[in-house]
Amino acid sequence: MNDFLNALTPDNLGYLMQGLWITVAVSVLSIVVSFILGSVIGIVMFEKIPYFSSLVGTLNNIVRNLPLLLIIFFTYFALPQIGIRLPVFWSTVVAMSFFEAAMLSEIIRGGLDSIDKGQFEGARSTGMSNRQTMMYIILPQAYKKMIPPLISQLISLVKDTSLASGIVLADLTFRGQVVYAQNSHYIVPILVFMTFCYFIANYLLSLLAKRLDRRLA
Amino acid sequence: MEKNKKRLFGITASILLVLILIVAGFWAANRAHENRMHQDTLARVEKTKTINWGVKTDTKLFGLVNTKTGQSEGFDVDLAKALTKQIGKQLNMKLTATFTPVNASSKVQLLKNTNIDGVAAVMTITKERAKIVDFTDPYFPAGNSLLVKKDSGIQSIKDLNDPSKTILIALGTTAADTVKKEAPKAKVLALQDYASAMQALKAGQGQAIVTDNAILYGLVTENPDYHVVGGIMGYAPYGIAFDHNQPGMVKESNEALAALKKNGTYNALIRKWFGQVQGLDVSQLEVTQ
Amino acid sequence: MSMIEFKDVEKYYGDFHALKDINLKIDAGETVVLIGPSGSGKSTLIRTVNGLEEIQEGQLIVDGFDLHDPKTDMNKIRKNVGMVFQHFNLYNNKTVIENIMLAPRLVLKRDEAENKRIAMELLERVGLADKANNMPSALSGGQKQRVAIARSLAMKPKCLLFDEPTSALDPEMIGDVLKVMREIAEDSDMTMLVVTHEMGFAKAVADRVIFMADGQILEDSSTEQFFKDPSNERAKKFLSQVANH
Amino acid sequence: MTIFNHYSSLFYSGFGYTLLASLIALVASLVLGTLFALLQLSKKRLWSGLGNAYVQFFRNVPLLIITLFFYLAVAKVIKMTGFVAGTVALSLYTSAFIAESVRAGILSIDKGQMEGALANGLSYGQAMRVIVLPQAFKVAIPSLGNQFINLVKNSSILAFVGGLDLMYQGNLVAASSFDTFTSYIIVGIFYLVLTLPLSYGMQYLEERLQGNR
Repeated sequence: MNDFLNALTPDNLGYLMQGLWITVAVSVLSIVVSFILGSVIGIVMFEKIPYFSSLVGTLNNIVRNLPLLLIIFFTYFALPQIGIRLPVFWSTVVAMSFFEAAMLSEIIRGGLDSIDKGQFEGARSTGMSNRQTMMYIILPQAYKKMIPPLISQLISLVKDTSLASGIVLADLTFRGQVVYAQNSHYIVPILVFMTFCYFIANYLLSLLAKRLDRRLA
Repeated sequence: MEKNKKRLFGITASILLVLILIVAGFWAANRAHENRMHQDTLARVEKTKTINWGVKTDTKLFGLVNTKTGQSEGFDVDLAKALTKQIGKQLNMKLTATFTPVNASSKVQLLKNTNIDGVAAVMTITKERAKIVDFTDPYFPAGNSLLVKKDSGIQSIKDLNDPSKTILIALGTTAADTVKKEAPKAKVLALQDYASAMQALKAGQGQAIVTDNAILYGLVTENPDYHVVGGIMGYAPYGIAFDHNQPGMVKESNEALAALKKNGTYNALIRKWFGQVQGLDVSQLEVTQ
Repeated sequence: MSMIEFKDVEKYYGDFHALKDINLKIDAGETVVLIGPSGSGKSTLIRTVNGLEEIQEGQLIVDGFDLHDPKTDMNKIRKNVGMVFQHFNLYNNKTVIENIMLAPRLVLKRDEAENKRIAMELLERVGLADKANNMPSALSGGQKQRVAIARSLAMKPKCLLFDEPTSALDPEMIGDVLKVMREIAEDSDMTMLVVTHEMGFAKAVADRVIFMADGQILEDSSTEQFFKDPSNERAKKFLSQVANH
Repeated sequence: MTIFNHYSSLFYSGFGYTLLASLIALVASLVLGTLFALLQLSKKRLWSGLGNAYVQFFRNVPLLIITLFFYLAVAKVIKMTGFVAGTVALSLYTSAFIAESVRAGILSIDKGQMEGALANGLSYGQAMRVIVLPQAFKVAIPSLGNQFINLVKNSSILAFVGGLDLMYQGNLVAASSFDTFTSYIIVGIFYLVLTLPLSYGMQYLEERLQGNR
């Protein structure tokens, strides 16, 4: 108990909370970028354009099947070798957006696939173009269905941000490691505290997902 | 009709994408080649009027983050600040020191990638490393020692030269070479950082940590059941590192370091950071004129 | 000796009062038909008998065991009380003969050769010996229900419960199933409790008819009495409606 | 390619450890996941609460934190290497996701299957084991497959605790060769050797199962 009090001084606590803020910022930025990118890829895969869709699908599959940790390290350590030099924060956002876009595109394609084909036929029969059908009929329905899986993807993002501590992103996990470098007695208190922070953040998100799920069902 | 159009679009887009990928590949390979070519650190420093130093965040006495300020503090950090000021004086301009946190495995990568200008992060000068980076003159007289449990009976690294023994080191340090030379039969386990290595030692995953004496003294301050043995294996002092082939930067830094040693700043910093460490004779570290 | 006895039984689903003050006694060997409008609690009542639904108050004694007593081992009772469902509930992952042989093998530890012999006998009895190695998904509804009956019989139960066994079937399938049920009622001394809308079957086979509505038993009389002149008004109305169809 | 030739033994040994950790965690998380799925579905409040708490906990906490916890805290009490700590953490973490898949599978099986088996005289355990679970696993195959792919990818967490896996060796090679670009691409190819066949196999299975329906 004493270790807890010693480890969680106001200074340490403030330092850790700033880390949580960075974790949240990276997560939110990444989900926005990956959502846009993932939508484009998802629609391309859904449209079944000859050759192009399967090519994009294959590239997408390659990214999806790599560990995120590898992509993070690659972006930060390897890309500068070809002159793409990003600060650690943006490097993390880029790596996570890239990876999550590949994950999200599958969700988006699945959401589009789940829309009844009758919706297309109905819209096309009233004279709407393919693009209009997509924009006004299909996508709104599909996005509504996708909100819960999107939130669970956001939860993954919040958790996965911790991997960027490996490239010294000053997120919650990294800052926790810094604090217990002061004294090894702080290891357990700090790990417990970090667990608590992540759990609360993600649990709230998962409750939100459940609620939206119920409301949309 | 529409089907044919879609098909045509698909083929065109696919060819385009493949072309883009190929071009990007060649461009990347080309850029990688170009990027290996020389970039003058001193010129960059003069242009930006800052020196961006890579420092540790988790190493007591050398670079440990103060959670109040969020900045690393320690001998390395203070010395880097003093050097920046001194180099500025030499160049007749006001230089600012900025700091980027690095860990053992990222410091050289970041230097090579020019994310940072110099590394002041408990980095030992070795021949191997000197092929890849440029070192200044030594700024701290370090060498590898052993950290073992007080009741373990281990006195020197020779006691560990046995396949049943495991020696713990931190990733990207020189300890690997020392162990290879002094105890080739022992198993080696490399950990991400010193805190993990200490934990591994406590958990009995290995019998000893081999790393720089200065760091081991930092570990001893909070772990009184452990002590440092085995003397100093090889004089392996720390140096400030710059990217390869930077004679200008190295020359300025060496001049600055000599000046700091001469005007007493260096000794003041030594006393500030190592005066309190038990079992360490500070006068050994101080420079005498 | 009574096989099934309800004493002041009450059952709730949350706030909904599903069974109200049920008192009912069924003797061993009796065939009892339970009728009533949908939502009257017939299915709930029959499902309480082998513990698929718990009761909240009162006593329910089946084969000498008190089901409301938490110490009672439900598995022991279910060994002796079989059930046939509206939707058959055949094991989708097992062949027809495996459906029949599984419980005797696992629960009764019946000898494998004996088990197979009995299973084939039962399949012949329900007229499906040629389907022994099919998967349930390859059978028609009526065939599935006959397999389900054979599956229940394989355990040699003392008592067999039927929960609307023909209401999910196409009309032309119903006859085969009812025929099998009638044969069981006639040539064994098994206790049968049947929830059904088949008045013809009730008239021909039942010893007693019980009429339920709104979770209550409103009439409990001999078959002859019930169909000639039920004492309860709602039962009368129900009978006339069913007869009109 | 010279990098690969020069360090090939490191890559191969890393690949071996990644494979080993994945296989151990696969078996352990499948067993644990099924167990906790059953707990979640228990009628007893205490058991289902326990099951839910376990699943919610591990789903909402980063794998890295769990790994560090085992490596830095639990290892103080029970001695274990980074490889063991990482594999244990990986198993527990994955088991929460598998529990969700299995639970969804069980719930998708018609209630009548359980009732039929109970009325037929089988005990709850027998009915679950012989009738419900085999059907539930079949339904859960696509989502289980995804969890296994995630498991292989997540095994890279071992690199943080000296777990000797592919990622760990990749970092070592990148740090000593300074051709980070090539080193990480080689590591990526090794991971794809494991995950891509799994991924395409799952797609194939999923399409076939959908075709059957």
